Amino acid sequence: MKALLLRDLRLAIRAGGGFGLGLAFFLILATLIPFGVGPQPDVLASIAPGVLWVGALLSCLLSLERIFALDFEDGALDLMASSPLPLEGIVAVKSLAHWLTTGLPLVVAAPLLGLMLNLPSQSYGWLLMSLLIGTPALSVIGAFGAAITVGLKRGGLLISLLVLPLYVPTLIFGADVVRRAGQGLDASVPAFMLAGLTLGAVAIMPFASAAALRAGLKGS
Amino acid sequence: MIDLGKYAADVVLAYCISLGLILGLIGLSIYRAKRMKADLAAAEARIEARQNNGT
Amino acid sequence: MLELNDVAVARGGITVLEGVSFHLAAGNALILRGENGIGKTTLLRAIAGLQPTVNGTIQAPEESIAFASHADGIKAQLTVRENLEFWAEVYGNASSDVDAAIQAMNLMELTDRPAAQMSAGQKRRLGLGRLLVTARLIWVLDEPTVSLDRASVALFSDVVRAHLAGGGAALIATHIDLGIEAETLDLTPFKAKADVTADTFDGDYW
Amino acid sequence: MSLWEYANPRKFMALSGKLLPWTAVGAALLCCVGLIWGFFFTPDDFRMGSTVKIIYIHVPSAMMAINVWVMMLVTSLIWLIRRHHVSALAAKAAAPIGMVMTLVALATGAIWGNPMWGTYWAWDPRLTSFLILFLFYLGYMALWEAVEDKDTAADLTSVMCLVGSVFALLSRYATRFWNQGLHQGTSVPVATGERTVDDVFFIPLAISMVGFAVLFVALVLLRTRTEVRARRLAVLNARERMSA
Repeated sequence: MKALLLRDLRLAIRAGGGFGLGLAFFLILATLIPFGVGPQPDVLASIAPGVLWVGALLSCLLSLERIFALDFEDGALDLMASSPLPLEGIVAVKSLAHWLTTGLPLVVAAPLLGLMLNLPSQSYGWLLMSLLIGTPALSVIGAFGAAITVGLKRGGLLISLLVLPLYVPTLIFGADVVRRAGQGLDASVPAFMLAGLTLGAVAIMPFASAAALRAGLKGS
Repeated sequence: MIDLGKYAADVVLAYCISLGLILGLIGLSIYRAKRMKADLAAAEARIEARQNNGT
Repeated sequence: MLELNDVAVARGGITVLEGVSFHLAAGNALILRGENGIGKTTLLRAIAGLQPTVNGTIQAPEESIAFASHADGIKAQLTVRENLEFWAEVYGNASSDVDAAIQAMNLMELTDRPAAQMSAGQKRRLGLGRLLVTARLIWVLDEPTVSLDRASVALFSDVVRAHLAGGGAALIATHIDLGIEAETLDLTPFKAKADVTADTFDGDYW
Repeated sequence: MSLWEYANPRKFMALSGKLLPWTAVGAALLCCVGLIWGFFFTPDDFRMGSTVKIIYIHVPSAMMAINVWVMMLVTSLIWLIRRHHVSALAAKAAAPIGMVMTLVALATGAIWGNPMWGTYWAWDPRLTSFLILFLFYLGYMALWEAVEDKDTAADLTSVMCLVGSVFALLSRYATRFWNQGLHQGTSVPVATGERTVDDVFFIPLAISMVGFAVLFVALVLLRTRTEVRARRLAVLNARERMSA
């Protein structure tokens, strides 16, 4: 299991495409918004939480397909499925690798982009915390979408249609934490909801993803 | 006919859209059913014909 | 060692092979023959556990099958040694096996070269090296000698012979004569007849 | 185990062949009676005026939108556990019906809301959950089309349906948390039983609700029969190609 994680991380770093892609997209999105919405600080401040969270979510979405597609094409997925590693374990490790290479960089970059979007100063802590708690759920749910669409033609298009509705609860609670913090309200309630959601997703989704992979590999 | 008051337009619009969608669904389902039945019959006829002179 | 009786496999919902039965004892190999598309790959995937069978049973000792298909699962960005070490760890074997595998498939001078810069033949040898690293008794190989030159085929045959001598078994789907003394099984008689195939959907249909 | 007998395609086709005419006629009758009675013979509401008449389509379609997904959930579970093809095909047949019902519920909800709330679309928890349900239906149907091998498609869509149901429920409560609702209380709270709608409106409403349910049964039977035939056709064609 550890070997798979190290291998995936090494591949992501060597290939370089991995987390760079997600991060670049997040940066571009955050810079585009003011062009569209206008530079007035108060307008930006009010939409900053939503923009940052939606940006993080879409950046995650972008790199989901790579989780299984590369291993599927060169047959490694078949070999791993017939190896002693349980499929659920493989999916969990791959989601963790995706989180480390894509989720974490987003969490680090978010405050900088928050500055650009004139995010209220007291909500930076909450922003970091909510993203830290929320992005693992995005990776695990996203891995499920990737597992379902592995090997399908036009899988990329399908992944967004399948996964985005699943992201709604995480987005609602995540953005709400930052918005309430900005308005000086108590943000602990949505934060706990977000944490509960993530823990639930991390516990359950690998099994659903493994079932989907098993079905997918069987068909090919 | 009955007087629908000032919201007549909304009510009629709602009914038209809904009935339109539902009848469309029904029509599509019936059309698809008929075509599939015909295609299947044709395929089976082909199989039948091939089996009689084939084997 | 490996026991199949009355196995039927399906591809895309249609049964392609049925009534396949054979026994593969330790120490010998079985070559599967049959024209393309008859279902060799489907059968091998079923034996490797990647695919359920339509009916019939496949008995093999637990955790004893190593599968290798056309796509050999080699990561282009990783070097030969990193690829083999990864698979060694996945199968829970020490890295000493890695050196043995590199020796056996004479990849010594390639160990630190990323797989991307290797020829198809060398990559194939690395794929077969992976088999050695799994230390599994039953090798299930799908066209293992594709894109191998004469010398490499001979090398591969020696490796298989050594594996058989060591008490292992090999089930190989190939068209090339590997020079290994092994029975051959032609799958043509097991081809599912066109009009009576037991497609699980169709069987109880009409 | 008599119930599972009907999962066998041949028996299902025989049974559904007999049932279909009755359910179709029943559905037509009930819907006509319910809608016509509700549309022509009920007074206007003192506050909402004649827009209350939209209730006869909005409530039944909203109810069906949710029930169809529950039906798909059950059939998906049956497919995953007992591998009955008809059950998976029934789920595939039901999806478009559910999607149309959700669409109707959204359209009538928006139009009905317009005079009251001043806008066609209000980000109200209930309307938003229906929008999310609509997206789930789209994803489900798109997944069926995207997979070539129908057995794999049945597996993938069943897993998708299970996961989708969990997240639909989560979204239901998340949206309520996220924005206080403009939607009025449930007009026919089946759970609590008391009615916020007085009798003169309730009877035609009940009839149309039953009418929509029977309409769904008729449609899903028709569409499942088509799916069974389509699957049989695909098998025949594949076999022809194989033996040619």
